[in-house]
Amino acid sequence: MSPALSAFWQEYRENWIAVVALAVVAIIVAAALFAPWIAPQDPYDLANLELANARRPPGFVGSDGYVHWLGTDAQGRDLFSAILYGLRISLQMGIAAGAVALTIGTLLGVLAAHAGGKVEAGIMRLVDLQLSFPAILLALVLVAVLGQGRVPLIIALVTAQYAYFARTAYGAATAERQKDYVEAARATPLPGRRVVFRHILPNCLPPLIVVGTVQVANAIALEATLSFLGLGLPPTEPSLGMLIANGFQYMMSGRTWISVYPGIALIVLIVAINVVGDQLRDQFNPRLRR
Amino acid sequence: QNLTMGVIAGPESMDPHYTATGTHSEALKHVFDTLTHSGDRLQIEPGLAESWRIVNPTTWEFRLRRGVKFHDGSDMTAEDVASSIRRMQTLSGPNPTSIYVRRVRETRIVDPHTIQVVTDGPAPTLPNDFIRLFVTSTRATAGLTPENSNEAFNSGRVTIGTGPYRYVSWTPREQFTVERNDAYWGDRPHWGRVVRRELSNPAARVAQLRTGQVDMIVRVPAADVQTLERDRNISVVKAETVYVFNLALDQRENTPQVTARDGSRLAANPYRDPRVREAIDLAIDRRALAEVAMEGLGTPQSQMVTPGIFGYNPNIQIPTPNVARARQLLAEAGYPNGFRMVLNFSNNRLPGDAGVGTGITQMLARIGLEVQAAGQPAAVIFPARARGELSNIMAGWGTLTGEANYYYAANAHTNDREKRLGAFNWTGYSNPELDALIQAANVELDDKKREELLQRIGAIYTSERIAIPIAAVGSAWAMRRDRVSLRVGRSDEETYAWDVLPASR
Amino acid sequence: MSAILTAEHVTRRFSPRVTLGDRIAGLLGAKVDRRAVQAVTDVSLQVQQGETLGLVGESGCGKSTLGRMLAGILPPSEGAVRLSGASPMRGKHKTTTRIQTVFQDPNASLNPRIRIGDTIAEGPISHGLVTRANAPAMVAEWLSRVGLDPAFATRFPHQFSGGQRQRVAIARALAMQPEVLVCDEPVASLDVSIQAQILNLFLDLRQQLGLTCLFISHDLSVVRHVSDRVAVMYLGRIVEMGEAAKVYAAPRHPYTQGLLDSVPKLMLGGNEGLSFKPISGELPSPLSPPPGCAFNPRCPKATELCRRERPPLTAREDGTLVACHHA
Amino acid sequence: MSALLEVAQLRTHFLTRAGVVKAVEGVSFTLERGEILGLVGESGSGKSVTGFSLIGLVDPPGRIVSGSIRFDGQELVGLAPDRMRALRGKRIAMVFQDPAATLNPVLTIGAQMALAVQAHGGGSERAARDLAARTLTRVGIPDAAARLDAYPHEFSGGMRQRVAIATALLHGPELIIADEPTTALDVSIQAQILAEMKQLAKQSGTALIWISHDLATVSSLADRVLVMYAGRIVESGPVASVLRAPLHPYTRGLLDSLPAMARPGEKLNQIPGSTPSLLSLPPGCPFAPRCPRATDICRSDPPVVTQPGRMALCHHPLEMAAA
Amino acid sequence: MLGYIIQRLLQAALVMLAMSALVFVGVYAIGNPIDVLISPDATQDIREAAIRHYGLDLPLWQQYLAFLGRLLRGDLGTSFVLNIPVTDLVFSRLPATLELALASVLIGAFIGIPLGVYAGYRPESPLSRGIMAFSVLGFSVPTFWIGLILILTFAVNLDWLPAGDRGPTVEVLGVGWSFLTWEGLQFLLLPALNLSLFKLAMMIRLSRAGTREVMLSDTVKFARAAGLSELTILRRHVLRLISIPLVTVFGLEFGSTLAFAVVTETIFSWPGVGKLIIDSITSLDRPVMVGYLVLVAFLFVTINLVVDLTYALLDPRLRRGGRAA
Ligand SMILES: Nc1ncnc2c1ncn2[C@@H]1O[C@H](COP(=O)(O)OP(=O)(O)OP(=O)(O)O)[C@@H](O)[C@H]1O
Ligand SMILES: Nc1ncnc2c1ncn2[C@@H]1O[C@H](COP(=O)(O)OP(=O)(O)OP(=O)(O)O)[C@@H](O)[C@H]1O
Ligand SMILES: [Mg+2]
Ligand SMILES: [Mg+2]
Repeated sequence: MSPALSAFWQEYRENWIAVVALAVVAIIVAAALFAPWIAPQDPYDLANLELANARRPPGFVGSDGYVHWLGTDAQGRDLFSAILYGLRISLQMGIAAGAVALTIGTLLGVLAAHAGGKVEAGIMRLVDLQLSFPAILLALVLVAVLGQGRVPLIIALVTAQYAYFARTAYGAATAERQKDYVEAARATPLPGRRVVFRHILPNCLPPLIVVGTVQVANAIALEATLSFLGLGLPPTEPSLGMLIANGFQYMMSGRTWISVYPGIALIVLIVAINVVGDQLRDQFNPRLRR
Repeated sequence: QNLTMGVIAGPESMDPHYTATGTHSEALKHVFDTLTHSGDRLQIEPGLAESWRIVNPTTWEFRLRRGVKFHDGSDMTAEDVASSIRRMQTLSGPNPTSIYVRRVRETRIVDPHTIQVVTDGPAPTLPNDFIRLFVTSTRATAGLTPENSNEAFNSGRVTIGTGPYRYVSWTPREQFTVERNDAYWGDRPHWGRVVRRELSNPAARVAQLRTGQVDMIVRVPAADVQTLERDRNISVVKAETVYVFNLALDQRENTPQVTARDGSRLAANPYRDPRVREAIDLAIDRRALAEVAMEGLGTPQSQMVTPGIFGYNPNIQIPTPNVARARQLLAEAGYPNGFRMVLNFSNNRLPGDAGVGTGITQMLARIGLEVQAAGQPAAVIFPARARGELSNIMAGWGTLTGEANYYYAANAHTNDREKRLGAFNWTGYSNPELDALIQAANVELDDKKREELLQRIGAIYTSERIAIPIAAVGSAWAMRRDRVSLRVGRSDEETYAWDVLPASR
Repeated sequence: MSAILTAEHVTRRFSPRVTLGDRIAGLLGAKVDRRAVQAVTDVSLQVQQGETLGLVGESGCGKSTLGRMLAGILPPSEGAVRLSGASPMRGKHKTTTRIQTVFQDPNASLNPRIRIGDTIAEGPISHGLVTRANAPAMVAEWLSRVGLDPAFATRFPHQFSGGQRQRVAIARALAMQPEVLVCDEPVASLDVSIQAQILNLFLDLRQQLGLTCLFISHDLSVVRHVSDRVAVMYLGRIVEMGEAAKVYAAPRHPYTQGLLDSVPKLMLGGNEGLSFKPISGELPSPLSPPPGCAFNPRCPKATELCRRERPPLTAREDGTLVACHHA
Repeated sequence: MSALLEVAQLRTHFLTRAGVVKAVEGVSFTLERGEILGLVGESGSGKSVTGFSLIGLVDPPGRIVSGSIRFDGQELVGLAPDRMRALRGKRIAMVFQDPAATLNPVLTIGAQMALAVQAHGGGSERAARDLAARTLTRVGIPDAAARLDAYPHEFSGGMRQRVAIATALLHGPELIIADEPTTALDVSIQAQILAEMKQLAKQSGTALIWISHDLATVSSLADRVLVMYAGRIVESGPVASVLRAPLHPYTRGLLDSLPAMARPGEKLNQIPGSTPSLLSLPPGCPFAPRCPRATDICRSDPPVVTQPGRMALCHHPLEMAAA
Repeated sequence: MLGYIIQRLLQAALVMLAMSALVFVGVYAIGNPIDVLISPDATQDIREAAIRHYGLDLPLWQQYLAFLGRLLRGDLGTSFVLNIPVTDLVFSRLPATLELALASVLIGAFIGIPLGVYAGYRPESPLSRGIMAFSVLGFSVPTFWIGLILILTFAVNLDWLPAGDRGPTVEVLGVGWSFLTWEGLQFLLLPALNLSLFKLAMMIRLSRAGTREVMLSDTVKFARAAGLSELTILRRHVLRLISIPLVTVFGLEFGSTLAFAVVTETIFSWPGVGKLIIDSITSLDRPVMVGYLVLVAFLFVTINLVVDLTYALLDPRLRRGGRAA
């Protein structure tokens, strides 16, 4: 570990809540990665599911002999397994959408800041429009147009989110652009591409990383909301949001576990990611350094 | 006394002739009366027409009830019926009510209380169609054009019917309020004022019933039926409806959403092989779907019409699921390893559709098919079906006229625009023998013979597995026990204020 | 002696962006502020081979803007800049490498995420002045020439003090093998002790490499120390230009006089009375410079003529150029 | 009469992640009423921290570790926060370096000054604004009453610094700490403000601590000067004698670095090296590594004060030149 | 200033144009609304007649041009499903949504800002940590989920508040408002709370971050040096300074509030535009979808404009055109 990184970690370690959150994220990511080995049941193997086991309360012993510690859902899926696999999908969607949005948004923002003039005005108006326009409506229309599935969903999430990155990148890049080192690079002169990618871009990353963590969490939550509105992934490969949405209809009738456990998993995940993001934000903020 | 109902939707206008949507006519039946009525089990009963008869193969004669008055005090006469038919023929909406008078060629007023309807051929089901022939006042609607009539109705100015209630107010997608018409010709309804509140979200309906904001709700979500039944303050009425979940399979040469397991194209559309269709049928455990996926609010079915419907064939058996046999059939058909398919179903159209869809997905997986479930909103899936982009669809169908040919003529007949038949047959299924039977039933005026024809059609339909019927959808109403009770749950799910009684103490 | 760098009547305006909306509002009769900042107005000068021209003036008078135009970073609105007879830019982009710049703030002018060795090598590699393989050797040489340990090449800027960073910035500029060096207040943010080190380094290198320099500063004593000639700017124009010794010894323009008088002198004999005399008033806004001589509102010698007519920059008998009616 | 301010062995440290930054390490001095004291030194030598320590506004990771600050006989170290607050602005005032950052950009000048007036129970809004206007006039802002409704951005840098100075003068404090108030300004404006400050201090008998790194400024303004290096006062005395004949090699070095002290184009007498990190000072004299006169003792033992009256913290002070 | 406003309005027009084109193409791609709406016993002729009647058989660009033509005359078209002009439909429901959104934003501001300022002022105190933990929760939990929990707890189980619907309204200026009566307020409370949780979290975080930065600034230091009390500094200096970023985000967030109202309105049967748009999406009621989105785009642009003007009001540095006095 480089000294800078280790100093960073020293500082991070001082906030025990953030450490716990990081551990939680790590555990969840590990659990999601290794879901096929941890989960007692493969919830995607449809042939494996027994409708007769549907909606059983926690602790129920299924016909196939295993104990459903968190109960089963409306398809007879073991909820614990379903949550593990759901986390996997939610994380996948969140990270994929976050990464694509980060790339697109950063490029746009930096391009706008670098190019200036009409390009800048055009891109930033688009971004403003997008920011002011409700993400969820946009996602709604998009999913409806593009149909169901991971790719359309990611496209919708990216469309809903890239603007945040673009704005952040733009802000950071305009700040960087004015710094002397950029002018120095231009004065050398270095080619424009090099100025952007070697000089401006790396210096815009810290705020983008922070926005990135928060946006991954947001993407996961947005995906859950879309699922709730019936526009999520196929029901046989449920994300956490889908599990919650599916269980939602049983809340009134007291079979709350179907929705509550995935809900708790979702909240823990998002809260943990946000706490980590908060800590990073504080650490990246030079004004709060000591 | 007031009654507040939590309903799903409707009306969509104050003009009864604007749209043929079910909830729309359900709501407006309070204000406007229809020529014929349909009973709890969709049997045809007299309405504004006291009686009717066939004058000749293309002419029906309806005798109108005497002394019926519009809310403005004027008499209802044959002229009003004739002008209503004219309105229905000319008005156009997204779902035009002209479908109910499509057979009508002309009307002849015999006397103020007798009207003859000449059809474009023998039309045995005309009285069924007239269940939704709302009678508006000629005088009030005089001078209205298609452009301004909606506004006139929505303002209440011409919202004048002969129904048991009068119009009071309507806010679109919010609530519709009517008050009792004391001059109604039939039984005097109990409630002085009825408010229909639109609560499209099921959880919201249940919550508002539990807090007492509404007296009763319709279409209780299956998930909540048991809980509400256990609630001492609430009583629940259940009924079987005419909606049947079914799985329709594409019969065209090439079908878009089916491939081999490795994703390569198949030589032929497997659904065209009767063995594949049988295998799919045998894979489906209807009982489990009805009991678990539909939480008991369903009854296994193996024909497209429910027992109360004219043309129901009592001899058709419900198959017993048999996974081994299904796998064998698939192997015989040349798919020992199954194939890959998408299973499409609606996920917001009818209660339980998503559950049944995913349930079937599981069952098909068990016979070795690789199935990807695609539950989508009706707004997405139905247009896709109409464009022919689907290989199958699991959705509900309701024979709302109470007569089986309503279904077969539109879905089982070859799509033939000349004959105006098979408009909804998107699978490309075509069977000349069946077509002949359907055409015959369409013009057979003798009920006995027609029923026989329909039963034969039903038998062929089921054995051909043009679509695989799965279960009839049940419906439930829930109400505050201390305030109201429901006489009976109708099989078309329509809920009228006059069927709701004050709680018996 | 020949002029290596010349500016011919260069002017630089910064105009506010006028949007379509503004134009429509203008048509509707609304007042739209379209005044441009005249940062530099009609400046002509020549820098001779091997000499150092100092540029002084108050903040905002256009020193940096002029410097950037001369360095080929900023295109002039009017007039032309020539480096050995050719324009240093094509369109809006600098093309020449023969003129390099050292900036004011060494904290800001080095990219915090790039090792200083790479910072120095980047330009020469990019312009083929050195091969990638030879770059480390070149970096090491330049580091030692500016008085830094060549082993520092792999460090990041934050691991250096301000003075060391400015040395790196100088090494970066010189590694491009320029003929002309533009120094925009290179010591303004440094402590006196460090400033002395950098000035010494600058004097050494200038001599060793035979550099031609444009040295910008608001610190009169620093400019005096390094320059052969000085140009005094006021509100975008040069008001006096000539040999440093002459200008400092006998300033002609009242502004130059006032400027020199307002600097506190080191008083070694106790502080009876003030060692300086402030110029009254403040710098006018470059958005609306006063008519006539721009200095007239603050000038003790101003007359009606000064308020009416702008004095041209004319040569005096000893070769000094002065723009004043009364000097 | 005792001195207005007596600072003894003041130590202010910052407990940072990297370690303890001993920004002020054993500073002692006294200040008479009406006296102008110059505090000079290179960047990071602890001048500002000393100033903030006096007024009790050291930023969080920092705190006064030990020592005493007696203001008019009252001990300020450890004083209750609200009593300290009552002193600030009223009897001790402070002016900062960057006038653009000190004023609140979204409040009018009048509102900000009125808040400062009312912070010490200053009666009605009207009275507060009157006082503000009068004080602004004193610092040379023409048409002050009308300009109370202006926002800071409508003022030039020099005007803004005048507003800050006026705010400090509102209650007629006995001590003003001015932390490089002219560094951010142009020479011509700096000269105006310097002249005015000197005049105001003399007129009202206010004591002034003038923090600066510019020896020339201090030489023409201050009565006495303190030279700081690495958190310590290395030399002090009347300004004329200190500058004419410095005792400490550091002071000498600073003077010799000035271009004004050399002939144009000649090499300057630079001090080698750079200021040490306050995190890990060498044992002995902190200036030793850069000092031309350093001997072994300088590198091992901390220096002690030599020559009281004209004090210098040095093992080998320069000879007092014949004066 | 005028030029600025005109520029913004031009942009607004562009935005609305883009929006409508997008939605038009989008809805066109989903499919023919008649296929969703029509009764299954319709014949081919009737289906085609209906399609023709709505001009749905024309090429997309012709339909779009016709729409634009109507738009220029201020006509957003008529709902397929309800046969009511879209403008009437939207405007009759907009007040409900605006009231809800505004209520939630106000709750967010009035509770969130003080909490956030406190948390920023004393970042290390346990209470501040608690506030921040809460804000992360508010950030993370999906709206629909909280909505149902609120209903279950406060309406169904405790029976304190109604489970949904808007309740009685009082007509002022021809529009019904809930907040004017006690009963109306009871109906408003839960949905507004539901919708505000996100804002609340946002406000807390923003004001905390802002306060932390401002507290370290020279401005605050100078105010302290002038002897101002901490409370005065917080109230007069800090609040004013942080209000500038707050207002921006406030405006942006007001947009997303309107959007998330879709979810809240669905759950609480709140008769606002959100429910309208969901209904129209499920029935592919294109005129309503397009009209709504165009109106919403307009609304957003207006809000943003207002925000920018407020911004200029709060930050004197941004005021252009000089001061009158
Ligand atoms: N990019 C720009 N856009 C608009 N105005 C500018 C720009 N750059 C400089 N100016 C204006 O031009 C004028 C001259 O600026 P310049 O930076 O050249 O002054 P300077 O003499 O270098 O001042 P300083 O000593 O503060 O560096 C100033 O009024 C400044 O506000
Ligand atoms: N908030 C802080 N946290 C950590 N260290 C600090 C802080 N403030 C000041 N210091 C350290 O205290 C030392 C003295 O700083 P101070 O600001 O007093 O220097 P100065 O003499 O005023 O310098 P300048 O001329 O640059 O203003 C420096 O080394 C600085 O790094
Ligand atoms: Mg400059
Ligand atoms: Mg300082």
